[in-house]
Amino acid sequence: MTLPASEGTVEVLEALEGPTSFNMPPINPETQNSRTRKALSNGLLLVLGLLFLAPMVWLAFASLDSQATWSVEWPHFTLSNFQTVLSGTDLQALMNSLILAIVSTAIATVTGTLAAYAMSRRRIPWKGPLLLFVLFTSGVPLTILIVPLYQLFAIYGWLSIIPTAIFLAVTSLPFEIYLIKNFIDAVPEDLEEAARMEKANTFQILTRVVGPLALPGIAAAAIFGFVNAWGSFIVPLVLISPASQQPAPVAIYGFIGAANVRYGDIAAYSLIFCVPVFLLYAMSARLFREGFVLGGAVKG
Amino acid sequence: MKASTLVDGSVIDPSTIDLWRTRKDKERFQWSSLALLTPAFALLIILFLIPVGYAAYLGFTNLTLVGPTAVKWGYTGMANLHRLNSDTEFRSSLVLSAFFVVGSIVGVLIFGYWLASLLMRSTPWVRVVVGGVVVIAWMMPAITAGMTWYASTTAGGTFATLTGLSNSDFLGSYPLLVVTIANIWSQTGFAMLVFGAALRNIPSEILEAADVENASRFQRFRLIVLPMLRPTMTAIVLLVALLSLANFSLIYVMTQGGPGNATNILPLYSYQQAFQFNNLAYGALIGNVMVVIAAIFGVLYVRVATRRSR
Amino acid sequence: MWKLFDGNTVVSDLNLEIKEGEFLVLVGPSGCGKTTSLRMLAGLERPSHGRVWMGEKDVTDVSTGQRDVSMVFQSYALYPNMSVYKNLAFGPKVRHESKADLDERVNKVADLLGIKALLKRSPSALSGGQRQRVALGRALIREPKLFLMDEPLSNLDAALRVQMRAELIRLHSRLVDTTTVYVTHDQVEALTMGDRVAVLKDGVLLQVDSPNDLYEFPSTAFVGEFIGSPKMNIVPGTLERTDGRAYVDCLGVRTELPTELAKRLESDATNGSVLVGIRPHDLHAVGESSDEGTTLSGVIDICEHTGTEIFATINLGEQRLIARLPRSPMPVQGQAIQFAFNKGQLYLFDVTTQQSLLRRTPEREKVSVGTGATSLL
Amino acid sequence: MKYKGLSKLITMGATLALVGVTAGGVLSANASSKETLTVAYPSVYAFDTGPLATQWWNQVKAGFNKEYPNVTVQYIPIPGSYQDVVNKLSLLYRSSSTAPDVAEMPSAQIGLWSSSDYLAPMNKFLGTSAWFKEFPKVIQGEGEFNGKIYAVNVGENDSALMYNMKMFKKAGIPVPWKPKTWQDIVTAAAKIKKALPGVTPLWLNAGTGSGANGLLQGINNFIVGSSTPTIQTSSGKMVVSSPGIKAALGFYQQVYSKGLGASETALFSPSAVTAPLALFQTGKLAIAVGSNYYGGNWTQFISAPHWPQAVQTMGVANLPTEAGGGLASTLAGWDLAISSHAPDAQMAYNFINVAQDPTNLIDAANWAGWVPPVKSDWALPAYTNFAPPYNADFAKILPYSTETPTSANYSVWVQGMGEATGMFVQNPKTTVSQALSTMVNYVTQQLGNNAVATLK
Repeated sequence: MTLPASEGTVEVLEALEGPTSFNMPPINPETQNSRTRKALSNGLLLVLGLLFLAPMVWLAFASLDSQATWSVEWPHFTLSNFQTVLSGTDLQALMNSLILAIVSTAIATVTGTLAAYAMSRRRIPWKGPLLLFVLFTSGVPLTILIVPLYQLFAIYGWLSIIPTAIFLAVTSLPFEIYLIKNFIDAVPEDLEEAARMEKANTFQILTRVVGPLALPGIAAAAIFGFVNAWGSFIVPLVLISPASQQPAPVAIYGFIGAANVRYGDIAAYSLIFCVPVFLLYAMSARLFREGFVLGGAVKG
Repeated sequence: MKASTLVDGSVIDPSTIDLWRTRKDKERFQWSSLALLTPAFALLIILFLIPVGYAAYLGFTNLTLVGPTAVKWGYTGMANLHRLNSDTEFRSSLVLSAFFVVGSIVGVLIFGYWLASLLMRSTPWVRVVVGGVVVIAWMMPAITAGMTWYASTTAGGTFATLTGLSNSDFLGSYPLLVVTIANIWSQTGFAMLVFGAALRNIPSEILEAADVENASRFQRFRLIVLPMLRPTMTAIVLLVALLSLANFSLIYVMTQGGPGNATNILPLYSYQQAFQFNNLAYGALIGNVMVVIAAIFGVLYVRVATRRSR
Repeated sequence: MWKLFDGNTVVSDLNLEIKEGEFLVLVGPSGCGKTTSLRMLAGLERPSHGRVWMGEKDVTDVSTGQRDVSMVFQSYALYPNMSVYKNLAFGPKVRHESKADLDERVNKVADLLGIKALLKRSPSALSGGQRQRVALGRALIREPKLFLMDEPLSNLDAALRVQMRAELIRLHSRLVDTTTVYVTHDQVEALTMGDRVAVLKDGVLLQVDSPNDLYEFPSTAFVGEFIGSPKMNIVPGTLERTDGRAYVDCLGVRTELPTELAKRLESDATNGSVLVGIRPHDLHAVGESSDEGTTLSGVIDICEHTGTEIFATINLGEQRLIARLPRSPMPVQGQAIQFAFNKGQLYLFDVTTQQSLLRRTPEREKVSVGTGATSLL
Repeated sequence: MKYKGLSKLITMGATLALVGVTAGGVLSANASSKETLTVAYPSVYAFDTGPLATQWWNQVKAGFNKEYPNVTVQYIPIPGSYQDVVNKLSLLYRSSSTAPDVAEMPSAQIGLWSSSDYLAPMNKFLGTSAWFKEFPKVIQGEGEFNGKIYAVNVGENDSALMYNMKMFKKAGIPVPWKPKTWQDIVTAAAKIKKALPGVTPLWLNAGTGSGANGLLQGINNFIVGSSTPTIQTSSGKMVVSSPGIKAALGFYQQVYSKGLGASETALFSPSAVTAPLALFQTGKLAIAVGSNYYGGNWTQFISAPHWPQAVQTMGVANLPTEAGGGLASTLAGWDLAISSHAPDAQMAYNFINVAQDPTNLIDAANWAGWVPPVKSDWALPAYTNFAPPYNADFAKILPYSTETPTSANYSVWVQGMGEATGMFVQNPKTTVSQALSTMVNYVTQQLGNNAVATLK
């Protein structure tokens, strides 16, 4: 079967360059009309923002409540929830999550960048079908893979944190390849040719020219990979044997005992759990805002 | 006369070309490409393709998680397919999935576009704060998002309190709607960012040109903005569809597919069959169906995409 | 040398010898394959047929990095993530050349191009001309044997372009051993800069000559039209040769060609239809020249003022001609005018092949064109 | 078949690989000629809290190593909730290389795992065991399949009515409360509703959210007390309809149509089963079909939540049977079993033997909220004084309890029954026949006609 032109696919996916430009420049010069429109936009936005914020209220309240329940109540103020979850095995679980997410992100981003570069720049037979295959794999539900994976992992004695991190890397790989490819596509080929004329090898081109220029895309892909690994629950639960290597999402289940549910701890832990992800975003936000640093590469 | 052929330029005697064994000169395949692709594809094949293939095979066996057929299992042909064909629970699960996926797509598109277009003409601090909140919602791990939404939508939860109906249990009364909204909530941030980038790429002159022609706001949106956003929308639709179709964690945390089977969309039904009812094979078959649906979605998507580029 | 893209010939049968140390300009309208030819020289693209030689060496299969070639891209292709200094030092660094004198080399090149003050800036903070210089510097620091430039001035404004043109010529004259191949679509640039100019059209090399010969002896009607501004008027005519004499009938006038010109007629230039080329500079209002018998009359349609001269489009029945007119009396639109052409300065081309029907003056050697050439590049 | 041979080969290779990979522990153990015993247990689910689980298992390990110093016990704690524990254990058993020598498992899974040949029979060891003889018949039979015993219990849960005596007095119901029939329960709840508005009269688990536990501490108690107490026939068919099931659904219909039950939110939450603990303490609940662990959880030791006034407030009443006067309760617990792949079954049994030590057993009962399976422990102060009077009360019920079915099909039955009972909560106007047909249709659909039975 000849799959229809991948060209279209690629073009459409170029729209995924989204995160490059979190900066939205002001449109028109200020006019009376645009000022009222701005006020209206601001108002509407704040309302929408509140709606998006509303579900998070429980997290904040319950985490500070010594008698937290599912319902939102003004908290009986305490910090003990945070103290509890930031000690012992729960802290260890957070560390495990970090290891899991960092290893997974590193593997997915590095291998994804290499593959994306080849997909973007090189002549590869069946490139279109290959790209489509990569895309479809991202739609496979992980739950059906549990048994085959467990067998595979058990056979080779991989039931521990690092092999699991590698598997999680694979789950985010398809999307990462796509995202990074679209960014590399946008780097002018001239730059690479100039480097090639200078005798630069592929590795040098990747690390010094294409890599730095596609960095916003690579960062966006890395964040995707990080969130994917950081939040996964079933995969580590099934694939990691030693309890001491279990990550934070599994630890959250520790707060739901047979007899009681520690809502306050859950909320506090969930809040802490969101911090690294948010920090990562905040750190790379500048990168996104700068967008492509291609200014100066071309034209006068 | 050679000279004249040359001057004529465009006309080249085909026989001469054949003599020189002309080929379309494509860039040649470089072996280093293989080195670049190998790490990613080796991982994909070993850890993804092989398990997926194995799972696909399992769909046609009688393997169970426990019990005698957990050990002595084998190929059972079309038996599971026959069962699937008459499984009303599966059918209702398909319908639930369709509602969940379509609802999520519509919601994400509307809110994503709305937010992105509002953000473009708002003051910086509002942009940072509201954009930040929406992005945090997007980045929140499913398990946390699920718990947050569970807490917010049960009786006594944030929404019940906000609406003054503190005893109403939105999640219990409209479970499918609530999990769909939760899913929209957790995916809008992505769409907002992508739409933002696309909107920024629409040259303002085009909009101004429309202004000059005195187009109404709606006309402007329908005739100018919408067609230009079509590729962006196609991309968002595909990704939201794929991510929603395979969404397990959020609903599992919120309702575990309940109450009853009210939110038992395909990934949950697959899990329920495989792990709660121990029917690994049947669960795998449902997973196969999902892969097929994802593939159909993908092909349709490529169709749309290529039609556009023509 | 052939280059095919999906079955469309971009460059065909390009046979060109470039001499060491010369400044060769490839010129032609856009899409004529000049950039592709340059990229094949650079090794960025592979010819589908034919070989590329550098000196005694066949470099067809030598990768671009190994060719000792530098190139200035039309877009400049400056690395936006690096400062000017780093852009200049990039090549030596990736080639692991000695670091000891790197600083010195960068400074020397920067000095040469007058960009020393910009070394710490990022490309995005530079003006077009400055970027152009950095791109030049980056190519220069390699001290290449072959220097390739792909329309480097096309992104600059008019004034800057003239200035940079002069600078490039000066630079080339200082780099004695370096061969430069320069691509442009601007014939003025080609004529002012090139030691030799090669004209391409639709992937075919039409003529390689010194700028002067190119102007004087265009080998085809196209070259005649393309070189020179405003372009040559081409009108249909008839050639009549009787015992050593030749007559041309065009624009309703029958003229006998001067002997000098008639002698140059190719042997296969037979009686019948021809294309007659008249440069605007050879058309003038009557009274301006002593030439006789070629007086024509027409109506001035449009006047283009270039400052020193006026070029007028003259309607002559169905024909429109461009002529150079004196500033006084100031021609005006709608004015009837009597004018004439220098019959000694006519160009004659074959109607079907478009080839020139005139031989060069004997003292000049004919530069071969087409497959007949012996030396390969 | 071809692939079987292949998989065997792979498994063999895998075992070799595993030996290599898990080098750390295994090799060093071999070097000093030490034996390793792997033991899997739920790290947060079975015990009241995670730390208590750790403490108890370390205590067992210490006791075991005192007797067998040359054996290294390697624990495999399994996190997550009931379903996660069962799934993970199933997966561990799937591969002989990862199957734990000893595992703690819910009693409902024993039949499934023994029928998969995952478990080793223990009969040859139990002959000499003093404690096993002390097990009530019903508990001895819990681990028995095809005449062989595959698992031994370490703690049981049973059910009874818990009620707030103070509220009963306010509502004018004599205390101690001794309901004779199901109707008595409805009557008492109705009185509470009238006298104490704002208080939930009766907690009766319903819906699918709380899974098998919700039935165990819900409708199953009524089915086993009915005229047709069978849930699974001797031939293994699931009973989808019977006079007993109809009667039990009728009881649900009464409770929820009269508004005597708890709210949908509370009942459908994943933590519904344990919700009464806090509701009783905060005075928002009058009666619950509850379990033996309530008392222990209110102690200061467990504090889930700590409720010192529980003893003065909460009473226990037996669940009556349908016919009246009798005593009905379901039974489910946690058991220890030996893997059929265990290289040294004797040593695995030795470990279980240490775990069955009275001190360990009573500590487990207290910390996990169980009734110890050994009759002689029931009167020991260490047990009764932990949560008086509840521990003693629930121990008395144990011999009369009925065990939960254990088969793969039971989980489907649970889902169907959960849906049926949930219907009354979602729509109080639901009729018994509507709920029953939901149940019948769902279970029949899932299992096929041959696997279900209707009793007349």
